[in-house]
Amino acid sequence: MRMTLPFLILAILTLAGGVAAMTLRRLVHCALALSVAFAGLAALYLNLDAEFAGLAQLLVYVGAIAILIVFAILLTRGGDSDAEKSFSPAGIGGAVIALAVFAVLAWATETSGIAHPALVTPPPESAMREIGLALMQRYVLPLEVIALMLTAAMIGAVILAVRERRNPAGTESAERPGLGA
Amino acid sequence: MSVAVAPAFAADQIFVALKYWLVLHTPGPFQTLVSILLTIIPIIVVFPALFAVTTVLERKGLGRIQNRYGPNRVGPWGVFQPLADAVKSLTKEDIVPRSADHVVHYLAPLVLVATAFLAFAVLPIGRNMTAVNLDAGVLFFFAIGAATELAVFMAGWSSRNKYSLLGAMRAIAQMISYEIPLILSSVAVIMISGTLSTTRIVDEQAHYTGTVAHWNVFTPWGLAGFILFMIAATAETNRSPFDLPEGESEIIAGYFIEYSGFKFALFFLAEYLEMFAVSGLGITLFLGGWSSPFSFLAWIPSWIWFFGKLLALIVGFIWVRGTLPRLRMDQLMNFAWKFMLPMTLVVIVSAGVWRFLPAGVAGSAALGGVIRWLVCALVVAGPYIALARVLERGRKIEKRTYRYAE
Amino acid sequence: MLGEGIIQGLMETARNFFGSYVEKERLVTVQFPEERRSLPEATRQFPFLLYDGDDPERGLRCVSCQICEKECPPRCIHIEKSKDRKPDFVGKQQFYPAVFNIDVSVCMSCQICVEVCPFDAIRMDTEFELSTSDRFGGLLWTKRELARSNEYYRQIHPTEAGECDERRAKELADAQAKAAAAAAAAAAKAAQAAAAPAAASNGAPGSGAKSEPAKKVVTQ
Amino acid sequence: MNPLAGCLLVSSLLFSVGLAGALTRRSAILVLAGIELMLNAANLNFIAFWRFGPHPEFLTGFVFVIFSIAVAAAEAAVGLALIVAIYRHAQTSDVSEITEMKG
Repeated sequence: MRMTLPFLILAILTLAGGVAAMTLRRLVHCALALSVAFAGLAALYLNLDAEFAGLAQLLVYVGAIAILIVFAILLTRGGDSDAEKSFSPAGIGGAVIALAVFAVLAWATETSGIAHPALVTPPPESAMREIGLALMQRYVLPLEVIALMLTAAMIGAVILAVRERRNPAGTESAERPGLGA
Repeated sequence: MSVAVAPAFAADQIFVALKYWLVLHTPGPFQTLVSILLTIIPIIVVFPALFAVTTVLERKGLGRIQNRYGPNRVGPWGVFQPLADAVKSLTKEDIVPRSADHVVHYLAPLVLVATAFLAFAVLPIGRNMTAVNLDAGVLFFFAIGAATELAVFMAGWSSRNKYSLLGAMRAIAQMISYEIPLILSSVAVIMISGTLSTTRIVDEQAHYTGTVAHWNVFTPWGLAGFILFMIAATAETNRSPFDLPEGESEIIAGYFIEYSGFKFALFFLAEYLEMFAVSGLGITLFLGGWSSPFSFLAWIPSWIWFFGKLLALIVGFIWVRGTLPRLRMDQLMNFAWKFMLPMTLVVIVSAGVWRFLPAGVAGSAALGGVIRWLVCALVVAGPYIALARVLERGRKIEKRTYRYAE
Repeated sequence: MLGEGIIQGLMETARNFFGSYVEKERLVTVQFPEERRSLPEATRQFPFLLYDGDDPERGLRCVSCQICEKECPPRCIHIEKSKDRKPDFVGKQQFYPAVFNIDVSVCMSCQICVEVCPFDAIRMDTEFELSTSDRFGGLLWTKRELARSNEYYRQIHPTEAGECDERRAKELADAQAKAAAAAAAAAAKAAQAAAAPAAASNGAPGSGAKSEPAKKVVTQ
Repeated sequence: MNPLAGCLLVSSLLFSVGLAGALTRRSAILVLAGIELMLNAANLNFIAFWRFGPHPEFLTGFVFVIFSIAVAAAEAAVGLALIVAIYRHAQTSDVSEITEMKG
């Protein structure tokens, strides 16, 4: 079994989205490119027979996190300014580090011996029923913990984002930062 | 009996049979392609055609509700009005603002229409007539629906217009707020059906006790859930009375203010397609999809049932649009979080009660059914009345008197 | 009860919906080109020029005083005075407009030209179907296109036209009386040589002052 | 190269892109976006190992991804709220200009 054409197209789409998200000048463009990368990843999951994970990825990342990032950009006035210059010494350093990390990872993949044997795995049974049962029986404790954590995160985000009313000099405006959260 | 059933079944499956016949008569290498095209093209043709019909229905219906005639010039009774509209929007100049972000401005309507069309993939529009029978169909629908928010933002932001950005922000805030009751009210159905597949949800409802079908809307939680679902769907598709994102009197046309010509038509199309899709999901979840309500009506082809129900819901949308005035932003948010969310949670509880109450008591199935129905109705109605009391406290509605006018 | 008002509203609109098919009285609109509502008498669209008699050239009331041209807020009136004179309805020699153009695409229907005109020469029309395929020439109306007969004026604004006609008839009568008086005075003068010139000179300003406020009241 | 190696390669590329972005971009929001990309790259690895691993029926990698998505959602919400709060305090979301930590 070899890499298929859909996989290649999706991989290129995802990577292009990721690269664009990290290199474009306008922050809103970055956010949109980021959502392309997220959507490409969701499609990759679907390509790998992980239906539920792919749709959850689409729902959470494209539907919520991308929107959240866009809201944050607009709330921090990033939407209308060309924020930064393209190249700096720190930028080159970061790129070199990232390249080194990639080289190590690729080398590890290549030498680990999992890259070359032909895999003959039938698509695993990922029916909704199995996932539901797994979540409700085997992984019920992590699920509860996640629920608790999400509640805590939501309350925390609201508390962080709500405007402090104490200082009288604080500017009163119509925008509500907690809207997206 | 079989003689009577056979032609009915043939009419029911006519499109399925036609597709198989066409695929069988194509040369081997193209069979997959033809099969895919034969699944996609009907969706791309039928629903925009329905959009054309709906626009003229809506304009005539609104006209009659306001004691006017409505369009009646193009063709007999104005039925060719959509044709004239199409010609107009196709021949109009496409204006892009100079300061707009051209790429994003161009992509936004395409993304919106594409996602709107994708949602139809999982809707069973007839027996054996689901484009893609996904195991997680309902989840797919909501995941695709989430992507429309981004398209709306793209349109609003790229136009470089304060009204369009305001409209987009309003639209996103509203869509996120109402997505929660929309999903939670479908969760009740998913709990009872035990599946996320739209096809199987419809199959579950296509059984009959006596002559009455097992539609979810016939149960107390289903009825309440259906009403909540449709309210949330109205808000989700930005239709009146929740049309704040495009409130003409406030922000002119909202996020698509800077679009003209064909792109404007695309926004219009996408809006109606979303309305059809979410109505289709409502039909699938609560109104038994393509099944008939009574077993003696089962001879009517399933796709006629689906489109009949769809038209009925569209008429409902138009009726509501002609009746209710637009909400204010704070009223909209209060309604979502103080009324819709608690009520959908109550509906889920009621569905749970329904699941675990026995359908028959002491050998009498009818008595048990009635008791179960009443108990579940009480579970929904009690909190509703209490919530209504709380929300209406200190609010007296009286006729306004004018001191100087009249 | 929450939601009760919504049900009531839905019932009301349903009643409208079905009622509009049954009762014609419910319908608030008419099918325009075929069916027309009669316009109210106070309707006004754009100005026109009045003429007396049959000949729009000779009977034109306008004396080319150019008050309307000066008063027009959007300056849509263009007048060129004639070199020669012609007699007006009382027989007095007056100028007439050689050119009188109104650009209706600029006109804002304010009716100020009507109010300032001392000669009852310009009035507002009720015609509103003015579409043209030529937006420059087609909407620039010349003297000939603007001229309407007094009969037409009586038809579209009967009350106003009646008052106007009455006033003009009175003016004409005054002028004739004055002319008669002047003739009598001349005759008397011829008879009595230079005995009483004061009687004739007192009468003329008096009649002019009387007719002026009356006109103001009507045109407002 | 088999599909598993392909997934790993894509994932490591995505991770490097995210890392480069998080290291070089100065906007705090984009740093967060880079971290999200790295998280997603890890998720892709989990899915790939679940899909081509020896025991897919236990759904271990799969469930891990679902939990990871939930955690990422919480992380994004809190992180962006923090950025908005910092912006309100310092009038900038540029990480190289936020140099002092006083209450």
